[in-house]
Amino acid sequence: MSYETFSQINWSIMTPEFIILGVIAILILMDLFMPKTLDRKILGWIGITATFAAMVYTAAMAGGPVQSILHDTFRIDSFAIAFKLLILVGGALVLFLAVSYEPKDGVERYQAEFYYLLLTAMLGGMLMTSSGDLVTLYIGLELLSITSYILAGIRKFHPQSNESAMKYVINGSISSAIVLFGMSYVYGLTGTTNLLNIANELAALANSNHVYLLTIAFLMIVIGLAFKISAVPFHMWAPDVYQGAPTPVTAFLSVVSKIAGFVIVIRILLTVFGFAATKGPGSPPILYDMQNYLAVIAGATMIVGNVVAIKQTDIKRMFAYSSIAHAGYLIVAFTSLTTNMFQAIWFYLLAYLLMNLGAFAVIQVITEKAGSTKIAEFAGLYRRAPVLAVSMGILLISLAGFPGTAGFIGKLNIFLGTFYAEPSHYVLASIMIATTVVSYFYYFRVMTQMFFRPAADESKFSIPFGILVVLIVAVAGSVLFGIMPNFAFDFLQNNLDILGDFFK
Amino acid sequence: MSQVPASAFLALALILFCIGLYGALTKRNTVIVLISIELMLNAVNINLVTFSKYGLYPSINGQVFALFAMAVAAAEAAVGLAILMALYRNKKTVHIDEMNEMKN
Amino acid sequence: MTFTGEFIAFMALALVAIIGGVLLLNLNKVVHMVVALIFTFVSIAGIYILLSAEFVAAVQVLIYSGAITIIMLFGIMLTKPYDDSEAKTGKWRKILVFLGVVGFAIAVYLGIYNFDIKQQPSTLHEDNTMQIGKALYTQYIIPFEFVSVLLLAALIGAIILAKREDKEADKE
Amino acid sequence: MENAWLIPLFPLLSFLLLLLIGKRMKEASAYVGILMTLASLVFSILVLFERFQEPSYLVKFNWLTIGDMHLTAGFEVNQLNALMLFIVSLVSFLVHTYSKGYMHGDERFHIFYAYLGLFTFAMLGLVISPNILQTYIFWELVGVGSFLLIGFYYYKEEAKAAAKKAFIMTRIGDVGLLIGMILLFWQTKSFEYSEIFKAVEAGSVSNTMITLTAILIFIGAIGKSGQFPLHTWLPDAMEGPTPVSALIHAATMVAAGVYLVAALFPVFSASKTALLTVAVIGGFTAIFAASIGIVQTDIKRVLAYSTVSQLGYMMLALGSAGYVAGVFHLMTHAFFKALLFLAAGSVIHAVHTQNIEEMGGLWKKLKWTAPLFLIGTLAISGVPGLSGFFSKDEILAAAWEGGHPVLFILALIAAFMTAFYMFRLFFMVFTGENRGNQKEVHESPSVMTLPMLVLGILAIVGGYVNTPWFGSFLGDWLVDGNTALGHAHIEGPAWIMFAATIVSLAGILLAYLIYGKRSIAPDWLSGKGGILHTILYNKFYIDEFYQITIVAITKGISYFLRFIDVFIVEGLVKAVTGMVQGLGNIGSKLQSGQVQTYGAVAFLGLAVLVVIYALTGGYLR
Amino acid sequence: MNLQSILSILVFSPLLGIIVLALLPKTQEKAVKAIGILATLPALILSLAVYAHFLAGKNLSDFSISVPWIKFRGINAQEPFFTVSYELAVSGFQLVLVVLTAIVSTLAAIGAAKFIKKEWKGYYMLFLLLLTGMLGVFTAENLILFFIFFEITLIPTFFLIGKWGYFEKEKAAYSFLLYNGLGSAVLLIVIMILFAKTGTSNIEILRQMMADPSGPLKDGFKLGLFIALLIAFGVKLPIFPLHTWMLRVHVQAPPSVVMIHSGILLKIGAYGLIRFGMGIFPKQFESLATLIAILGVINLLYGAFLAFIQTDFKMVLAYSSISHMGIVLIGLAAMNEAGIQGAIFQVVSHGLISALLFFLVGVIYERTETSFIDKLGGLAKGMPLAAGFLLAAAMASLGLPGMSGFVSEFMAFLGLFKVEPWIAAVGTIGIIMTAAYLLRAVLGMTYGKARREFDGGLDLKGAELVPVFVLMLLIVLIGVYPSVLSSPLQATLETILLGLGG
Repeated sequence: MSYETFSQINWSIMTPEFIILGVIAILILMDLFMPKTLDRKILGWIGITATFAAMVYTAAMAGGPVQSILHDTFRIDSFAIAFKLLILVGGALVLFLAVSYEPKDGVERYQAEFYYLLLTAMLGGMLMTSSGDLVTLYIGLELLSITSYILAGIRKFHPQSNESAMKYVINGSISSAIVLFGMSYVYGLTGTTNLLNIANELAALANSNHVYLLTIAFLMIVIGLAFKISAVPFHMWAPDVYQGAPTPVTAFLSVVSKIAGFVIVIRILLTVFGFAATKGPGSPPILYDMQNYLAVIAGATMIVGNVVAIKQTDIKRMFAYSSIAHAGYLIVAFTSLTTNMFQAIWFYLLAYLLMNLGAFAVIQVITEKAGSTKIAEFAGLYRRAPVLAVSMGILLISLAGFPGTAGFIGKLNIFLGTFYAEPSHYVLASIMIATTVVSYFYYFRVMTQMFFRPAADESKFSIPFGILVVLIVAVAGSVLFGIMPNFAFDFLQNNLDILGDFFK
Repeated sequence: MSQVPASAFLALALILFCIGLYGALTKRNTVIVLISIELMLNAVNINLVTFSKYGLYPSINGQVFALFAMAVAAAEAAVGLAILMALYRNKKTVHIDEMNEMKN
Repeated sequence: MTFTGEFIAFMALALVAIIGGVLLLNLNKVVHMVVALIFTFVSIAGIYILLSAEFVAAVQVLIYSGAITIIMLFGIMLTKPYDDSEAKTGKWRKILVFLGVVGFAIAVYLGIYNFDIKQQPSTLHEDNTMQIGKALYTQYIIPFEFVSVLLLAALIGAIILAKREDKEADKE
Repeated sequence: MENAWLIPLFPLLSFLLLLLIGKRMKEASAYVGILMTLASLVFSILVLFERFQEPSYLVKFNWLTIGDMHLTAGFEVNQLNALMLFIVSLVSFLVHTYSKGYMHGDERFHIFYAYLGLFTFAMLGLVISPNILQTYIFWELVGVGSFLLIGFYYYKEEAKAAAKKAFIMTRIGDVGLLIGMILLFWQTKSFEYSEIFKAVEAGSVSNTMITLTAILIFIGAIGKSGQFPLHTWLPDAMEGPTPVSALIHAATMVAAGVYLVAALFPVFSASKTALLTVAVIGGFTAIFAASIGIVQTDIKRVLAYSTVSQLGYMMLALGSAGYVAGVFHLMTHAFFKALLFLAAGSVIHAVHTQNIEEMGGLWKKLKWTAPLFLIGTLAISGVPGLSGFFSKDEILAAAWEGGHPVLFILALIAAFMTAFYMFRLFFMVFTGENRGNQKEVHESPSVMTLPMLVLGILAIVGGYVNTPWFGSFLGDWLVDGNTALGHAHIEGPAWIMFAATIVSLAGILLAYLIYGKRSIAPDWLSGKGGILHTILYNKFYIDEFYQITIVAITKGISYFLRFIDVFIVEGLVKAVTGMVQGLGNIGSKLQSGQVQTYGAVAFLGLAVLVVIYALTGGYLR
Repeated sequence: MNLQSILSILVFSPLLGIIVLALLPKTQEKAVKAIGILATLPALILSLAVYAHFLAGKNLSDFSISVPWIKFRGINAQEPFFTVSYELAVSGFQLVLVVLTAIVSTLAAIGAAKFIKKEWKGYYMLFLLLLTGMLGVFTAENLILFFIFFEITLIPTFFLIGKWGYFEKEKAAYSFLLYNGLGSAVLLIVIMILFAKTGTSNIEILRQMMADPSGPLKDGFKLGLFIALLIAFGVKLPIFPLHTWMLRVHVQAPPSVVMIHSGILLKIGAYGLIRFGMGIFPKQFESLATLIAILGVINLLYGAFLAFIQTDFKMVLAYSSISHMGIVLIGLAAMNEAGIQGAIFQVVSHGLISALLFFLVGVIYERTETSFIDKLGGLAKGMPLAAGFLLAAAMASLGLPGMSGFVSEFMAFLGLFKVEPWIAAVGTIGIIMTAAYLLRAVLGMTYGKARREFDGGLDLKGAELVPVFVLMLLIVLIGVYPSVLSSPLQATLETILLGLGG
């Protein structure tokens, strides 16, 4: 590639990624040259600033045309912008948590690494949002995953952290092998890694043998990616990993990593299998054919997540199951395959991001102070720290999907799609609502602890600045989007024509 | 040109993938588990390379993809081993079934 | 079907690869397993050559022989030689996994056993490395760059996780 | 008559006034009550006299609109109403006055008067209601008044039980009335008496429906008037203060049942079956209650059973198409029974016991009470010349003419029994030796004796408004040419009068022989502890029977339902939650901490899906 | 003032109180209580003003407001958006319930100052939130808005029960939450199906759409939706066998909360059944009328028989509520003016009566620390006023004429006797049983020998008399002059009957 061709490439659309990449490089260098005794927190703040810069730049791109470079290995469409924004917001909030994280068990020595590995993982997620190529997607996925493995195990003197990282890496590698195996068949039937080309090739698929193979590949990809979004059957790692990982990392895994997981799921399934014909051109695509399989996965995910969460005594494990359950709700939205699916998923992820990160902020404060992650540590929180307790209460209400909060609007949106779709997924919706009721059980158990039970220890809390920021954003956002969801909807509708851009 | 059908290569890949999977899910030594996963990834690579030559639309992309996969696999293995070492320092075991501090 | 040289080579390589894999599953000593696996990896490299992917084959040999050596070292270093008695628990899991593997394999095999595509003459073997290089530096430049980021991150991660340090000493 | 609506309002005012400020007024409360009822009485008398000249008067206004149906409320003055207004306000006034003495010193004196006011309001409201719905409303309200007054001595367990019993048993009847009323409404599209009568007359209601509704309404009357089988509450109601018994459980409320049947007489008379039912129930109750009255030893209970019996008599009359006879006896009975109760109250006031076996020889000590009591006794026994004689005669004639010889015989026997037990009571209380240990027995103050005197006079002369000899003034006026109400006067064979006289005199004689002269031993037929005596003394074990049937069944159902509630309904819930928890347990167990299990589950999930696809949807198809 | 904004102010005025309370320090107990009570007044005054407006003969639709609110992404070009509007309005029926809510809430707030012994600040904040929810429920013109308010009532109630209740408060709170959660879950499904299939959630438009036989939904499907609706509101009402949660709440919750709960919250079930069940699915309601009548009778008798053997007066009242809600069902099942009007009357009447009863129980419990019948007894001596009002309230509850209970009971039975005389006849057993269990319980508490020493000053006094008098007055007012209630209802009834007949 000559310099001309190189310079003709519109690299500017990668600016957000470059910002993050550059900051990672800067942080690595700063870490090397800073005296050992100096506090590394400043690095975290730099990271946050960079994330905000990337966020602003990404937002500024909203409303623009679809742009892609290098055979679609990197593309900016509305989908990419919308979900990249989510990842950036999530990443920024996680960084806020991270700078307030009092390092222990080995993290104290690797604080700088902690920050820039988080940024790297986020970078992987960003890359995933704007790639139109299997290879890029895969690399983004692995960039995210591998850094996450490291982050999960970064409390290297803490056996639970080691164990969690080990479990994560083993399950993650198996999943990525399965995904790749599926991708290899997709490649085999199309000879290209470009998603849109794949879609074009597959639209004319008529050979039933090939359809069969492709469908098997579909299942492999779905199950493999289920790992990332912690959906049944690839969900079991989540509780253990969430429990053992440092709390900001758990928050990252449950939010940013999951958003990225949905990004790749939507990207691959919709482009590749949303066009792959089952009986020649014009016949219903494989994705529609396999809707029931997705529905089964969604139903099982919701049931497992919510039902097993009831039994938990550890708050982080409980939130792991809760995040499994929420993944289930999101898959319901995906399964409906209506045009409002994007809006539904995006909004639900936004709501989930706010409420889950807010909850983890509280969890981080409590568990660090108590030195234990038992739910019982929340006892009497209302007495000890009313602000934390009330915030947590609002976030839990949002998680449980009560009106007035973003969680409710998100659920409404999902239901709307589910019922509008023909044929409507009544059973799936019923499972969703029934398991939501089951979820009251465990969300309100935390409430019970916070508000009804006496505290064992009456000492007060000091709330670090970062936590405070996350809490304010989370609570205000949850309530705002619960009452005025149009802020989000209008943004999406006026600036981002996801559906129109997606296949361009 | 060649008498070896594509399906033979694919079948080989499938068999190796299954062996790797079985190993990864049953072996007790974590090192072997990690190696088994490498075997799975190798099987994938065979697939990719096969399709690169014998696919519906042969192209070089398969080989490139395989190279990417290898690079990633190496990184994965490295990280896996590093984590295993950290774990070994704390727990003095590489037996995967003894990593059950967190459950239920 | 005539037995061409390529076919024989394929059969031999495949056999070695599979036997290596099966030995991996059935041997008890870690060292033996690893050695068995080396055979597999090397024969896979041979398969690549059969598939006109010389460069990939070369990389395979480089990476895996290097990597395997290290892994073998780790394996021997970290485990007591004969301490690989199988856990008593998980018998059911084994059976189930075996059944699952068999079912999965059959189902997938149904999809590939007559994947008979009219084999087109390919030009892959001509300047294989250059083709790869071209692809890497035109179409795949972005993933390529990000792989480097990935490797860097993995490197740093591996170092911080594996670095031996004394907890107590650090506190002073 | 335009202002007849004021009549009930005076007592209501008294009620409200006393509730609000009665506590401060102490015993001056009595004056409020007395004044208010006096006002009612005056108005009632005016209305009654006006009624002699003018036609019926009806006012109504919209009370409740249901769609296009308009339920009305209002008031009506016709013959029956006017008469009842007079009786009720009179007795009420007298009782108010009497109570000032009787209740003297009670700490809830004002409450008593308030309750009396409430009751009087309700009773007056009941009798001027122009439609059955309004009747029902006041019907229930009198029940409450009665309930409150029975339970006036709230700290007595017996009073509490009696009040509860009274309310619930009358409510059973009320439900009958309610159903009957509603059915009638849907048949005639109105609650108005006049509309109902029109519809019945026009034959727009089927015969079965008339019979059904009439009997249902009669059930209401049974409950209120203490007819068999809902009679048991009435004797128990004697736990209330005695003036209350006089007012409510003798003169007014219990007669409301009779009044109701009379008011709806055109409906009843349209159905032979309904009339027969009324007659049979009435006749049976008359003799049944009388037989129990023979052996009771509580002065008020004897009077109570007598009341039940006499009400049966009235029902018998109405059932035998003796509209006038029934209403006539209602009136005379109000006078003499109120008199008897008040006199009994005076006795109790004097001796502080109700057990007649602890009395005796009070004739000399109670100079006013005793003769008045005797007047009452004579009147109720049907001794010629007194009011009871005439009304009873009319009833017997009606029964005979109505073609119910059996009922006629029953009525005769009942008359005999009445005379017997009433004089048994009289002799045991007033003659012979004093068997109690009362030191000082004083005659009651004049505030108590004066009302008795008024009633005594009425008990004597009240009958002369309708006699075979001096003309049936009352009957003519009541019927006033309305054929639906039957004849103004029933001309029975002359021997009936003689028979009645003989029967009552025989009763008196027997009582005299046993209890006065003591020439026959009291236990000549069946001594204390004998079977007959025991059965009668225990009131035929009706209460006990109810206890082991209705009460037990109710409780049984309740406990059965509780079983369902606790084990089945709640059990199902527990099962569901248990299932969820169990699933949680299983899921939690599966989460064994073994990372390979996690992978295996994931892979098995994949394998299962793939195999399912292969077997069903895919290539093999 | 702009009439359109009045309803919004009415509904959200309690939130102002929450804000003020939030700023107030916890230690200012008196001020907290005062503001808690005062904050309920704007709603009360405004609701009465609206009522006055109605009495003046003006149109209630003056108050309707509709502003587009949420725009969900639509499905195709014809329907680019699924718009949910912020729509509030009152019809006569709703107005009656709003007034009832405002009154009972103010009185319950007064009661709370007495019954609640700790953390008034939190209590009143939650209480005011609950009030907003309830007012919203009755004024929402839009199913989704309705549902939002409906769920908003759940959370404060959960906390009010769970924090300020008696011994088994947490269990009761959970019971409440899960049952009602399940009920509202079913409700949400119905609402969202309607919304998704028709593109609107406006109640009026839906009513017209459903009446149109060529509408988007098939009859069988509508029947399914209606049954779901019946279950959803059946939990709230509650209908046997979905009632067990309510018993626990009635026994465990603090009296001021039970006043609201029994007085208003249960009525949401009836409101929903009438407004949506009957309003939107009249034909389906008709086809299930017999079943509903039977359910009503079962409720009536089941509650009555079980109330008969309870030892705790609160349990008696709890079962009595079940029993009385049976009458609502009976009235509705009649499907005629009398029945429906009776049902609505019963809704209001029971709201007042049970509020009064629970207030009195609260007072008695506060003084004696028990509500068990056999541990009380002879209360008439120590607390004559309380005992008297208790008796009066019981009389009202058992349907004594002259009080509101009678009018409703009478009309409900009047209605049902026209269509299902046999079922109605069985139901009348309930009237007798009601008298039996109420007298048993009330007389057991107030009459008889006093089981304990009563020191002076136990009786109702001071501010406690306000709720008692107001409630009693209303009960008697409706009983004596029912037109005060029935006249606002006529328009509503006509609409409903039009749906049933046409």
